[in-house]
Amino acid sequence: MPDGLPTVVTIRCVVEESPTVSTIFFDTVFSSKPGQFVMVWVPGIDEIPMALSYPDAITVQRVGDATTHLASMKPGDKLGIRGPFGNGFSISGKTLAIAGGVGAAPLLRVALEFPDVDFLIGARNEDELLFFRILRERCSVRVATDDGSAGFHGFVAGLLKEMPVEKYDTIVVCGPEQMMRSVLKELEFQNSVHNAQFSLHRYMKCGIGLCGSCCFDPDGACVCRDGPVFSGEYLLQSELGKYHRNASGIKEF
Amino acid sequence: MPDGLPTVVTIRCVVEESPTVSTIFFDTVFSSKPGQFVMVWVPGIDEIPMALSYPDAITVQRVGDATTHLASMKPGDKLGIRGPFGNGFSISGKTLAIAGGVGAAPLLRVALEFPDVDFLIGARNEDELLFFRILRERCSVRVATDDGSAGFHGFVAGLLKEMPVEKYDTIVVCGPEQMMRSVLKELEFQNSVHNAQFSLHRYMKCGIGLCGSCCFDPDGACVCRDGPVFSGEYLLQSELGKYHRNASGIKEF
Amino acid sequence: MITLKKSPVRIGEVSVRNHLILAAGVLGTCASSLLRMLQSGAGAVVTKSIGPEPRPGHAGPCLVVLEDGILNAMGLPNPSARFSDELEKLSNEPVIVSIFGGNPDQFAEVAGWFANQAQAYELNVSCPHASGYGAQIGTNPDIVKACTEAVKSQGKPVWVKLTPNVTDITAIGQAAEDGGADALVAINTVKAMRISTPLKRPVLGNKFGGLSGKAIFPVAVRCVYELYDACSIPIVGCGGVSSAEDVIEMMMAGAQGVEIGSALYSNPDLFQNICRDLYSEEGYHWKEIVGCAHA
Amino acid sequence: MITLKKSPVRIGEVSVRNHLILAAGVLGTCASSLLRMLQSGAGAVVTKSIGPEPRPGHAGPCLVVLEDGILNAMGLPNPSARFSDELEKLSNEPVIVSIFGGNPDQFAEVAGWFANQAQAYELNVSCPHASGYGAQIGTNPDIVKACTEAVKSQGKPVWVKLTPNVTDITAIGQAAEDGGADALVAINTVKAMRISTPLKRPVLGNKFGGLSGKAIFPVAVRCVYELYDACSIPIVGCGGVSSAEDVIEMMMAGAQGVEIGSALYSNPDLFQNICRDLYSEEGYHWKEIVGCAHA
Ligand SMILES: Cc1cc2nc3c(=O)[nH]c(=O)nc-3n(C[C@H](O)[C@H](O)[C@H](O)COP(=O)(O)OP(=O)(O)OC[C@H]3O[C@@H](n4cnc5c(N)ncnc54)[C@H](O)[C@@H]3O)c2cc1C
Ligand SMILES: Cc1cc2nc3c(=O)[nH]c(=O)nc-3n(C[C@H](O)[C@H](O)[C@H](O)COP(=O)(O)OP(=O)(O)OC[C@H]3O[C@@H](n4cnc5c(N)ncnc54)[C@H](O)[C@@H]3O)c2cc1C
Ligand SMILES: Cc1cc2nc3c(=O)[nH]c(=O)nc-3n(C[C@H](O)[C@H](O)[C@H](O)COP(=O)(O)O)c2cc1C
Ligand SMILES: Cc1cc2nc3c(=O)[nH]c(=O)nc-3n(C[C@H](O)[C@H](O)[C@H](O)COP(=O)(O)O)c2cc1C
Ligand code: FES
Ligand code: FES
Repeated sequence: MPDGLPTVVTIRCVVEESPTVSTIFFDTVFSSKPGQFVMVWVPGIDEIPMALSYPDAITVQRVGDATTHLASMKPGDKLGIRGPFGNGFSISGKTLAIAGGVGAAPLLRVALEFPDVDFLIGARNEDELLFFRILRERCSVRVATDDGSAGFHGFVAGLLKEMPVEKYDTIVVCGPEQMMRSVLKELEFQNSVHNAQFSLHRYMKCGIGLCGSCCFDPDGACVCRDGPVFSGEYLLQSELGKYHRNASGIKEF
Repeated sequence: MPDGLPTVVTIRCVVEESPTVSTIFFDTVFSSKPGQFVMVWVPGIDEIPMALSYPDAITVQRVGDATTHLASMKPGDKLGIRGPFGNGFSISGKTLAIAGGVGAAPLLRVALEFPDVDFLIGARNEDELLFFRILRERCSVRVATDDGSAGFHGFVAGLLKEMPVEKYDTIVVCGPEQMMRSVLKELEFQNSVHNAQFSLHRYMKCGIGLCGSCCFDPDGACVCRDGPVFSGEYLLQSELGKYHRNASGIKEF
Repeated sequence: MITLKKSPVRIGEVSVRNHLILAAGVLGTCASSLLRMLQSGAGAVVTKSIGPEPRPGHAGPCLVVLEDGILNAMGLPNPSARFSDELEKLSNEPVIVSIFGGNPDQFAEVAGWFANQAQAYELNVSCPHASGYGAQIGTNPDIVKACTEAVKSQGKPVWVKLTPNVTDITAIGQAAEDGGADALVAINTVKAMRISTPLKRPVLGNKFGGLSGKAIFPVAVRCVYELYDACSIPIVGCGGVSSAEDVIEMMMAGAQGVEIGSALYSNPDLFQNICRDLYSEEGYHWKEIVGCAHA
Repeated sequence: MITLKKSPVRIGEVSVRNHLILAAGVLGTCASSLLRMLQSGAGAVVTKSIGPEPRPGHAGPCLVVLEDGILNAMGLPNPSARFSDELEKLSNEPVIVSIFGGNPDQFAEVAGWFANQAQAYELNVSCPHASGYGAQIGTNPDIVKACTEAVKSQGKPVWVKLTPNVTDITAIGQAAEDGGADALVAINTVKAMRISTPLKRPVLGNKFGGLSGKAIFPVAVRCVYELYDACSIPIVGCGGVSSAEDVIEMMMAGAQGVEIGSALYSNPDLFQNICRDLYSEEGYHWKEIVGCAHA
């Protein structure tokens, strides 16, 4: 395509990762860093932000209209892709990846593309554990489930309590807002916030830092452009886990 | 300036070359080939095509509104310049330059910038001879005047009759339409048309090959873009010396 | 890329050789340059707009090249009736004569001069920088209808070229359709201005001019899309087309063909190049593409 | 390059810190992002347009970046009355609240919510892609006048932001002036569309959108120039401004200041950068520049 119109990709295959999550592979590889995201246009429905879980795939949790349509698409169907956008993770040295739910999507590539990674995955239950088999081949994986059906019984932040967090040069985190808040707290407690990077979710419309729908307090950073990855230190004084703004820009707590 | 708006130049000095012709020097050098031209915007009046007689100057004959205004401008005054446009001359080897009247303007640089050039200048009378002193320093110059007040008495094409034209690798010509037609005829007679290049004048508005006001028969070449320099061979079958189109596009014979 | 199968094309009652037409006013004053465009691949050509009197056009500068477009105010220079001499050389070629006038009678008069030479007329009721003509007429639906009727009565196909500089282009399109137009051409240039800051004055001799080229392509696509919904005669897309992709996009918006002007500046062989990219054996039939983005 | 002397500036009854203002709808939904723009050098900021009800905006895609511009149809997402919580954090800052409504009463109602927080109101009668609002109102001089009067009666400066998608922008400018406007802002986006050819459908969720950025700068300069001739209240130029040269050009056309939106995409530090280039000790007084291209 000339200029910045969405790149149209054809779906090659759809892999069910869990009862609510599928990975959708395209016929196009996007040169990108782990942690970068794309705006995925589901024709006739909407356009939504999604991490690239592989350079040629997204991993989608069904939560509403667009994600449900996405998950029901078939090989040969077409999507529009804008991006990759955002900054992505900066990874060096011994790395700990901490994923909650579909937050595993941007972190999978960290394990696949970097040499020295340990992985913590949290999920509601064993069925919802994402990428467990793939990760197990690549690195040491520890698991937490809310209902105890696999691994540690409890939240993933709980796992951290018993771990030597200070030995990691880089800690990358993605998951639900409250999970990230607890991890942030725990890392602060263990004096490891300075090594931590969190990938945030905020309501996004443009993806390029213009429309202001993803702006983040206190300093008005654009999660789409200045993020979605922010340092733990930056987040300590932020709105993370306290509130976010919805599509209208109204704060939700 | 961003994009293609006219470059604004300040006049450094104005040199009177003859009673009707002045050279106007700018504070800006335009990287260009001899034979290329610029569109000169005389603010509030009009924009007209002019050869670059030096990389930083034009040589203007007063014939109407814009040229008269131009000639009356003073150091410090400003002009807008679009271009350089057009193809310019391709010069190699022993070169003969044949100028009639203000047609000397694009040819002066041939003498100044190339090593092995002989020059013929034609003018109405001695006073109207252009660049004679400068040229004399650089190359062998022969002169023809309509009234015989200097050099050969007659048209510059007449001078050619007595010259060994075949010894030149390149022959470049610029002058009034009828003069160029006679030179073309004479060169054809002497079997030297294949070495000759003529710089043409046609009514020009855009200078870039879009508006069509300078189009040239039989093949619709744009004098502004495909020219203004054309080969003698190309011109043999052309409208040269027969007719041209005025500002409205009406043929004048 | 989506391609088209090459097949005979008729647009707005005119047989054209392919979907690409030279836009009015670009290399359109001489038979020789019009022929050159046909030889280099144009499917048809529209002439410079011809009016009731010869005009030398506005004082210069008449045109400046911008980063992403062209700004011009030629001022409708034209040889008037004498243009029929030029057209003598183009008999049997797909030539559409662009005409303008200040009222329906003038339109009819000018059209009459070319009765034996034009395959069709294109009414310029859309030039944004000639007082008394063009858009000054083309913003009034009643006058557009009357001018269309006046020319249409001469029995040849009439295309009406619209200005985007109106609140509602569909009202003008419908007026042309009501007047009997065989096709709508959208769009003429977008009214615009640039100023030379060092000279502290507008850069065009006429101050105001019309913007063409890439910058206006999204405006042209929008106008074609709106007209396709509102009118039922064929539409010819014009404005910023510079590639085969652009042609397909215009056609999906609803155009049966396109006119191309400014892009010839960057590439004088554009018609040829677009033809090469646009047509293929395996291509779609054009009817499958025209308007398909309205589904 | 022509530069300006830095001096206190008042535009349309609002004290601004310099001639550069953040345009409505760009990074304008949070106090924090507005503050960030002020800190990075904006002389004032206009908020996202606020309307009578919260709106989530159109389905996506809402925005695509083109080679020479931005095409958007956000659909006026806004938190409505709740926005006054955000503005709490911006007291004493030069904040202009952009508002929209479907009729004069709604304009007045929305304005009322921000009576203690707005330095001025900017009336969005110009957004080209929200049905019942924006340009659907702003193309009718009588409604524009009535909306202006309704807000003006609240005793604060009122700026009216105009759409270029009209036959005659000066008629709308004059209506705003008649309604008591303190300044005109020209222009909002130009109505446009792009189609995704592989998907055979318009690329925006809303199909139609507005073109902004470099592509529309010549259109914006033209509108400012026309308004300067036709109206006597101050004008704020908007549309494609991306450099100090552009600011000077807008001012020469007749603008007392400019608003900047799309260009922040290529350069988030643009305000700072333009300030550095635009102001100098030896610069002109802005009064010498504003409108000087009309001489
Ligand atoms: C940078 C980033 C990366 C993401 N990566 C992934 C991923 O890899 N996998 C995944 O499953 N999900 C990811 N998400 C979340 C995903 O974008 C939302 O789940 C999706 O937009 C929901 O759309 P919907 O129409 O299905 O649901 P809706 O019914 O529209 O909304 C459900 C909830 O999703 C959120 N949401 C809706 N639209 C948006 C939007 N435009 N921007 C942000 N949030 C929205 C809202 O909180 C909303 O309440 C990511 C979000 C961001 C910001
Ligand atoms: C490529 C080129 C290079 C030229 N170089 C020189 C030069 O170096 N020195 C010089 O003195 N003259 C040069 N001329 C001719 C010069 O452009 C005209 O003399 C000038 O345009 C006259 O303008 P005016 O307003 O003074 O006269 P007007 O009264 O407008 O016209 C006088 C005559 O000049 C010609 N003319 C007018 N406007 C134009 C135009 N836009 N384009 C072409 N011809 C026009 C017409 O034949 C007209 O009859 C050149 C022309 C061309 C095409
Ligand atoms: C130099 C120039 C001259 C033009 N002259 C005319 C004209 O005489 N009549 C007309 O209807 N349109 C005229 N136009 C407008 C074009 O035909 C076309 O509508 C416009 O340029 C948009 O198409 P483009 O972007 O492909 O150039 C002219 C445009 C240019 C650039
Ligand atoms: C993403 C985006 C959102 C916009 N939202 C609004 C808005 O809410 N209200 C408004 O009056 N204009 C809005 N506009 C228009 C801009 O304020 C501005 O008029 C236009 O973009 C032209 O300026 P620019 O080229 O500097 O961006 C928006 C523009 C963009 C790109
Ligand atoms: S999504 Fe528009 S600024 Fe981030
Ligand atoms: S001057 Fe316009 S085509 Fe040559």
